[in-house]
Amino acid sequence: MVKLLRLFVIIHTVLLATACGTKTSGNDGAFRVALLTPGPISDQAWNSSAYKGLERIRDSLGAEISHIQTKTPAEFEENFRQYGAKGYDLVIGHGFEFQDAAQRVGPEYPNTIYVTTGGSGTGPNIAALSFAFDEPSFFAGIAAASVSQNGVMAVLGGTELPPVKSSFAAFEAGARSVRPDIQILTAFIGNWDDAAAGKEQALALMSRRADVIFQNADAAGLGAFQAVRERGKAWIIGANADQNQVAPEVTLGSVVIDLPHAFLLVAREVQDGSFTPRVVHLDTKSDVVRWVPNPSVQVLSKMVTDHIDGLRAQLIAGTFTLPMASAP
Amino acid sequence: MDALAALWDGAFGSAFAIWSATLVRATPLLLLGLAVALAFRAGLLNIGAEGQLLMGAVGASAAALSLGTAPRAIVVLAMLAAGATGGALWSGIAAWLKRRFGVLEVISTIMLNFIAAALVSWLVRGPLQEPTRIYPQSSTFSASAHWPFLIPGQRLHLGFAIGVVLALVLWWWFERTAGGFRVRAVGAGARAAASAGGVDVASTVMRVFLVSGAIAGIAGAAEVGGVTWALYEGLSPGYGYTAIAVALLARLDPRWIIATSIFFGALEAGAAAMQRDAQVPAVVVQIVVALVVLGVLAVTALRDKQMAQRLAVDAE
Amino acid sequence: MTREAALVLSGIRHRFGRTLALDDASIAVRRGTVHALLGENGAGKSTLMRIAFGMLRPEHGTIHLDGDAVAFASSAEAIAQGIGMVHQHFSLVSTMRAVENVALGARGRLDLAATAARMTAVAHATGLTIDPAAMSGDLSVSAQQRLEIVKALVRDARILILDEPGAVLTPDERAELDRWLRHFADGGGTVVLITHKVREALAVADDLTVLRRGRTVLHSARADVTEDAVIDAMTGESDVGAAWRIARTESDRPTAGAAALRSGATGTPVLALDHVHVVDERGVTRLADVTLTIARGEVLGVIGVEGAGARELLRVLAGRLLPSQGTVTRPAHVGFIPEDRLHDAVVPTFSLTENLALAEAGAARGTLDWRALVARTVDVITAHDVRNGAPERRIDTLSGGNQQKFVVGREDRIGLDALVAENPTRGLDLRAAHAVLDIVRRTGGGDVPSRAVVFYSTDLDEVLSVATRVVACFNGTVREVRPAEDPADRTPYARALVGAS
Amino acid sequence: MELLLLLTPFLEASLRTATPLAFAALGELVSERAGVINLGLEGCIIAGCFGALLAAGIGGPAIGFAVGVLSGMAIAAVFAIFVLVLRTDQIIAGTAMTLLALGLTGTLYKVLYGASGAALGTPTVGPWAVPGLSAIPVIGPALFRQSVLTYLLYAAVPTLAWWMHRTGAGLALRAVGERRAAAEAAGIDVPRVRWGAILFAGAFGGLSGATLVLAQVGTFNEGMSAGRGFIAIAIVVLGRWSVVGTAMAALVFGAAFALQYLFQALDVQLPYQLFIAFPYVLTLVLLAVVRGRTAAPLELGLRDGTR
Repeated sequence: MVKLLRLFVIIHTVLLATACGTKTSGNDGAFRVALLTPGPISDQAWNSSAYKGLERIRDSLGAEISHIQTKTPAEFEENFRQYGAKGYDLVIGHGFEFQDAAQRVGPEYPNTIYVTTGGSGTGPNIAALSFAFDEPSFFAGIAAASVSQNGVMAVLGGTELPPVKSSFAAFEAGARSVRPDIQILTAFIGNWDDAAAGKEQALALMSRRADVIFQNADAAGLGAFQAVRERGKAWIIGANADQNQVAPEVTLGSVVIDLPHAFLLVAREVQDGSFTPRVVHLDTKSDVVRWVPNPSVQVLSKMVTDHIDGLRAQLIAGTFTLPMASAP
Repeated sequence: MDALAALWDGAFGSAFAIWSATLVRATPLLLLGLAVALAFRAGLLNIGAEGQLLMGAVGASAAALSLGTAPRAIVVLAMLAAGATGGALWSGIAAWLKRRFGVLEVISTIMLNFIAAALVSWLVRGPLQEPTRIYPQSSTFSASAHWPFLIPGQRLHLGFAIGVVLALVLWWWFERTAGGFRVRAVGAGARAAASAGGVDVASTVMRVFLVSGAIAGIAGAAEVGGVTWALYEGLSPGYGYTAIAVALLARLDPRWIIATSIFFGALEAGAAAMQRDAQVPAVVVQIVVALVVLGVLAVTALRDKQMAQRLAVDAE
Repeated sequence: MTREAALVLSGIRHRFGRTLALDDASIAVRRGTVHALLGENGAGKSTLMRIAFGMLRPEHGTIHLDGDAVAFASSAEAIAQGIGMVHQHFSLVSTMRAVENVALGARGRLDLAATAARMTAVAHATGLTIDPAAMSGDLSVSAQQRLEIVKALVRDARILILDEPGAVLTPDERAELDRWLRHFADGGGTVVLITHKVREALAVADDLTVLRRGRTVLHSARADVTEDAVIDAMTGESDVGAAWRIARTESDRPTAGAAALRSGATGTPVLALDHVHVVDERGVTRLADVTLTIARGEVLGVIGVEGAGARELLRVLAGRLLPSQGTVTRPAHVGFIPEDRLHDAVVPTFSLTENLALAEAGAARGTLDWRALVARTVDVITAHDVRNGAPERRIDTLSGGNQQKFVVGREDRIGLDALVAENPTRGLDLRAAHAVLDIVRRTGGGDVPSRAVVFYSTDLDEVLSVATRVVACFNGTVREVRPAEDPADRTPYARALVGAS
Repeated sequence: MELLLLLTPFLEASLRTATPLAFAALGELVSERAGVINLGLEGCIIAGCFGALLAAGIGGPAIGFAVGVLSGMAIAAVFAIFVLVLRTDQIIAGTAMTLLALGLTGTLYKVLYGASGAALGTPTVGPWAVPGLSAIPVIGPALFRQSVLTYLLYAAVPTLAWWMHRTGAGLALRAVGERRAAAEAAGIDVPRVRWGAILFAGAFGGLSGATLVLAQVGTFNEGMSAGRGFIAIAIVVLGRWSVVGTAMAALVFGAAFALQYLFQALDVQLPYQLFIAFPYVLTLVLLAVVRGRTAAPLELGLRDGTR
C-alpha cells in the first residue's frame, strides 16, 4: 500500500513538472464561447437548437467555440470551472439547472461571463436568459383548441421542469380562453431520450381521445410524432425548435425559441463589451419566442389566426398580459 | 492525437485536473467500488449501489437541511450517519426480500435502482423542494453542511479521504479479522464455511448487505455534501454500474480499488477534457473507456492463463 | 484365451501445463474381458482413459480400436465408435430427468419417449432398471451409477470404462455391479475398470494393468499375479506395501479388539443423543427417536445406504445440524470430516493456512493471528505428510489425497475429544487411505489423547477394520449390529443395511 | 364503461411494449441457459437500433432488420471472444460491451447524420391487421393488429420452447449451462454451444433494437435502448429461465408499462413518478409473491475454465 501511495506521489510530481512546462495560457485574443447542454445535440429540439446557436456565434462573430454534453450537477460545476480557467469569454449553460453552478463558479472567474438559459440568478458576471415561452404556448393552446374535435387535448413532457410546467399551464390557459370546457390530460415520460416510451405514452393519450398533443420531450418526443403520424386523427405540436418538418402532415405548428437568435444577441454584446449582467427577458416582442404554424397544413381558420395575431400585437404593445403568472 | 493529449491533460495535466477533476470524480467510484467489493466478496451480487447512493444522498440532504447552521462537525457527522442509514435502508429492502421470499438480489437491486431514481425525482418536487417551489431541487445547504476541502484552492473533499481510509480499513478487516475472514469464506465457499467452520451464512450475508448499502449511502452523502451542496435529480450518471467494473477490475481488493477508481475518475475527467478541448463527442469517450477496460481485461486474462499453467494442478 | 485386442493404447505421453501426467503409458484390453487399470492417485489412470475416450488428445502415442488406428477429436467420436465412460464424479445433470441425461449428446429431434423405451429395453436385457422420469439429482448414488451405465449402453457401447465405480457403493451394490460387469463381458462386451482398490480389482478382473507415475509398470493376467505383487507395483516401495498388507490383515479380524474393549468399556461418555428426531425442510423424517452414547476410547462404526439417515446422524453428532427434537450432548469442538471435501470441508481457492483458519471461523472473534495459524499449518503439513503442502499454497493445487490428509490433520487437532468422519478415504490411494485410517484408529493409549470417534464408510471392510462397535442406519432408525459368532461372517451387517434383524 | 373501451388499447400497448423486451429477454435466456450472463445485451440492442436505421434508410425495412440482427451479433461476437477465448469475467466484459456499443452508435450517428439527426425519415413497418382474427371483439385488435414482429414473436416462443426441450441441440444447451462437465462427457463441444448461444442472444438483442426503430419509433437517438437490456435480464429471472415463463414475464412488464402510460392518461392527480416507478415495484411484488424454486442455471456467470 505504501508502495502504491509513493507511486502516486511520484507520478503526480512528474506530471506537474511536465504540465507546467507545456501549458499555454490559451488567451491569444480570440473570442471564445462555450456551451454546456444537458442532453445530446441530435435531439432536434432543446439541445440541437442550442448547438445551432453556438454555430451561429462561430459563423457570425468568428468565435472559437466549444461544446460539452454534461449529465450531473457535479459536471456542470467542473466544466464551468474548466472553461473559466481556460479564459473563455462566454460560457452558456443551457437550462435553469445550471444556475446554481454558475452562482458558485462565477465569482472565481470574473473575466468569464456565465449565462444560463432559464433560471433567475445574476451576479457581476452571471446572467440568465429568460424566455417568455409561455406566450407562444398560450397561442398554441388557442390554435389547438380550435382544431380539437373531441374536446380532449394532452400535454406530454420529458420530466417536469419549471419551463415545461409553465408552458403547459399557458397552453391550457390559451385553450380555455377559447373553449373553457376543454379537457387537457398531462403526462410525463420520466426522461428525455426514450422515444419508444414517448410513442406509447402518446398512444395512450390518444386512446383517451386526445386529438391534439403538445409535446415537450426532446428526443423522447420524437416518438410522440411517430405515434400521431402512424395513428392519424390527431395533431401534434412541436416545442423549443421549429419541429414542423419532423412529421409535416400531422404537425399543427411549433412553439419555438429562436436560440440562435438569442445566443447571437448576447454573444454580440459580450464581444463588444457592452454586456451588463442581468436577466435578459426574451419574449414575443424581441421575436425570440414564436408560435410557428406548420405551413404545410392549412387547418387553422382565418378567424383563429387573426385572433392569435391580434393578441400577439397587443402583447407586443403591452396592452395584453397572459392570464397567469410568468415563470422564470 | 490531440484528443489523447486532451484526455491526459484533463486527467493529470495540472494540479487542478488531478485534485479538482480526477479525484473528485473518483470519490463516488471509490466508495461505491468498496460497497460492491464487500458484497461480491460475500458472494452477494449487489447491483444496487446506484439506488443506495441516491437514497444515501436523500438521507444526507434531509439531515443537512434540517440541521441548518449547527456546527459543521455535527452536521457533517449527521450527514454521514443519515447517508449510511439511507443506503442501508435501501439495501435492507433487497436483503429482506432475499431472506423472507428468496428474491434474487441481482434483480431486486436493479428494480430498486429505478425506484430510487423515481423517488428522488418526486422528493425534489415534493417534501425536499426548495422553498420557492419552482425548481426541482432542494435548497442549497448552509455552509456548515459543506464538507471540508482537503487541499486549499482545490475541490477534493472529505469524501475522498473517507474513501481511502475506508479502503484501508476494509482491507485490514478482510485480511486480519475473524469477521472479515468469515465474509471471505462465505463468498468463496458458503457450504464449507457453514460445514467446516460453523459460520452462520445467512446472517453474515444479511449483515454484509446492510453494510454494503451503508457504504454506498456514504457515497451519496459525499456527493451532496462535497460537490453539489443540494439534492438534485440526475445526481449520478450511473456511478453504481461503473463501480462494478471498478471493483472487479481491482479483483475486489480494497487497496486496488483506490487505484482503479482513480483510473476511472481519470478516464472520465480526461474524457470531459476531450470534449471541451478537442471537440470529441461525448460518446467517443464511452468508446475510449470501453476500450481501455477491455484492454486491461485482455491483458489480465492473458496473464491469468500463464499463471494457471504455472500452477497446473498436480492432481488429475 | 486368445481373444483379440479391443482397445490398445501404446506409448502415450500427456502433460497438463508443465506437469507430465503420462509418460509412456500403455494398455491392451482384450475383447470380452474385464480389465482392471490400477494405480495410486495421480498415477495417470483417469488421464489415460480420458485419452481413450477422446476427451484429451495425447502428445505422443497411438490408439487402436479393434486393430485400427484411431484419433478421436472429441468424446462424441469415441461414443460413436462404441466407447462409453462412467466418470468417478458422475457426469449427470442433476436438474434434468434420467431420460434427458441419457439423451444428452443426441442430435436432431429429441424423442424422449423413444429414449425411454430404449432404457426399458436395456433394463430388460441387463437388469439395470432406472425410472426414466426420475430427476437425476434425486437418485441414490448407486442408481446414478446405473444411470451412467445405461447411458453408455443405450448408445450401443461395446467398451465400457468405469472410473472408481466401487467407491460409492455398498458391499451388496458392489457385488451386484461385479456380477453385472462379468455378465456384460461374457456377452462379448469389454470393460475397463479404473480403481486403486486391489481387492476390488482382483475379485472381478481377467487382466490387469498397473500405472505408476504415468508409466505402465505391470501388465498381467489375473491368474498370474498375487495381491502383494500388485501392491508393490502400485506403490513402488515394498515397505509401504508391507505396511498396507498388515492393515488389510487386521481388517480381516475386525471385531477382535472391539470385543475386548466392550467387555471392559468404562470410558466416560463424550457424545450422547437422547431421543433425537430430525425432520428436513420438506417435512421428511430423517432420524427418528435416536438414543446413543459414545464413550471416550470408542470408535463407533456407522453403516447405512444412501438416505438411511447416516448423513444426518453424523451431522447431529458433529453439531452441524440441529435436531428437531431431543437433546444432544457434545464437547464444544467436534472434529468433522465431511464426505464432499471440495464443497463442505475446504474452500478450494483459499490457501492451506486460510483453510486451517476456516475450521474456527464461526467462533473466532477480533483479529486473527496469522503467524500462529501459519505455524499450525506447517505442523499439520509435517505431521500428516501433506505432499507439496505449503502454508500459502492454494489447496486446490494439491492432489485429492493430500487435500484430504490436510483436512484430517486439521480436524484431528480440533477434535481433541470427539471426531466424526464421513467416508474419509473416498477416492484416496492406498497410502493416503492408510494414513487417514491411522488417525481414526488412534483413539486411545500411547501418547495420543483418548477420544470418541464416529466413523462412517460405504466400505464395510474399512468400517470393520477400525470400529469397536457398529451401528446401522435404516430408514431413520439407528440400531447396533451384533457380530456373528464367526468374526469374519458379514451376514449380520448385510442384513442390518436392509433393515432385517 | 369508458374503462372497458380502454381495454383494447391497453392490451395492444402491452403487447407492443413487450415485443422488443421479449426478443431481448429470449436471447438472454438462451445465453444464460448456456451459462453465460450477457450484460452486453443493452449494447446489442442499441447496435441493432443503429444498424437497422442505417440499413433501412438504404435498402428498406427488410434489409434494416437483417442488418440490425447482424449488428447485435457483431457486438455479441466481441463479447464472446473476451468471455470464451480470453476467458475474462463475464460481468466486466458485458459492461464494457454496453459502453462500447453506446459509444460507437452515438459516434457514428453524429458522423453520419450530423447534429440535425435522422428525423423520422426511416421506412418503417406499421401494424398489420390479420384478416378475420383482428375482428374478434376486444382481444382481436389487441393480438392481431400488431406489427409483423409481434407475429414473429408468437412463432418464436413455441419454436424456441420446442427447440429447447425437444431437440438434441436444445438439450445440449441446457446441459452446458447446468453442468458443463456432463456435457463434455457426452461429447458436446461446449465452447461451440456457448458461441452459438451468445451469438443467438446478440441476434435477438439486435432484433429487439431493430424492432424499436423500424416497428415503433421510426428514428434513432443516442441511448434510445434506455435500459431495456437490463430489464430484459430481470425478465429472464422473473420468467425463471423458461421460454414460456420469460415470454410471460415480458408480457407482464409490457402490461405494467402500458398500465403506467394509461394511468397517466387517466388524468389521476398523483405525482407522475409514482406511475413511472410502478412497473418496477410490481416486479418486486411479483418476485416475492410468485413463490417457487429459483432455477438459475448452475454454471451461470462462472468464468470459463474456472471449474
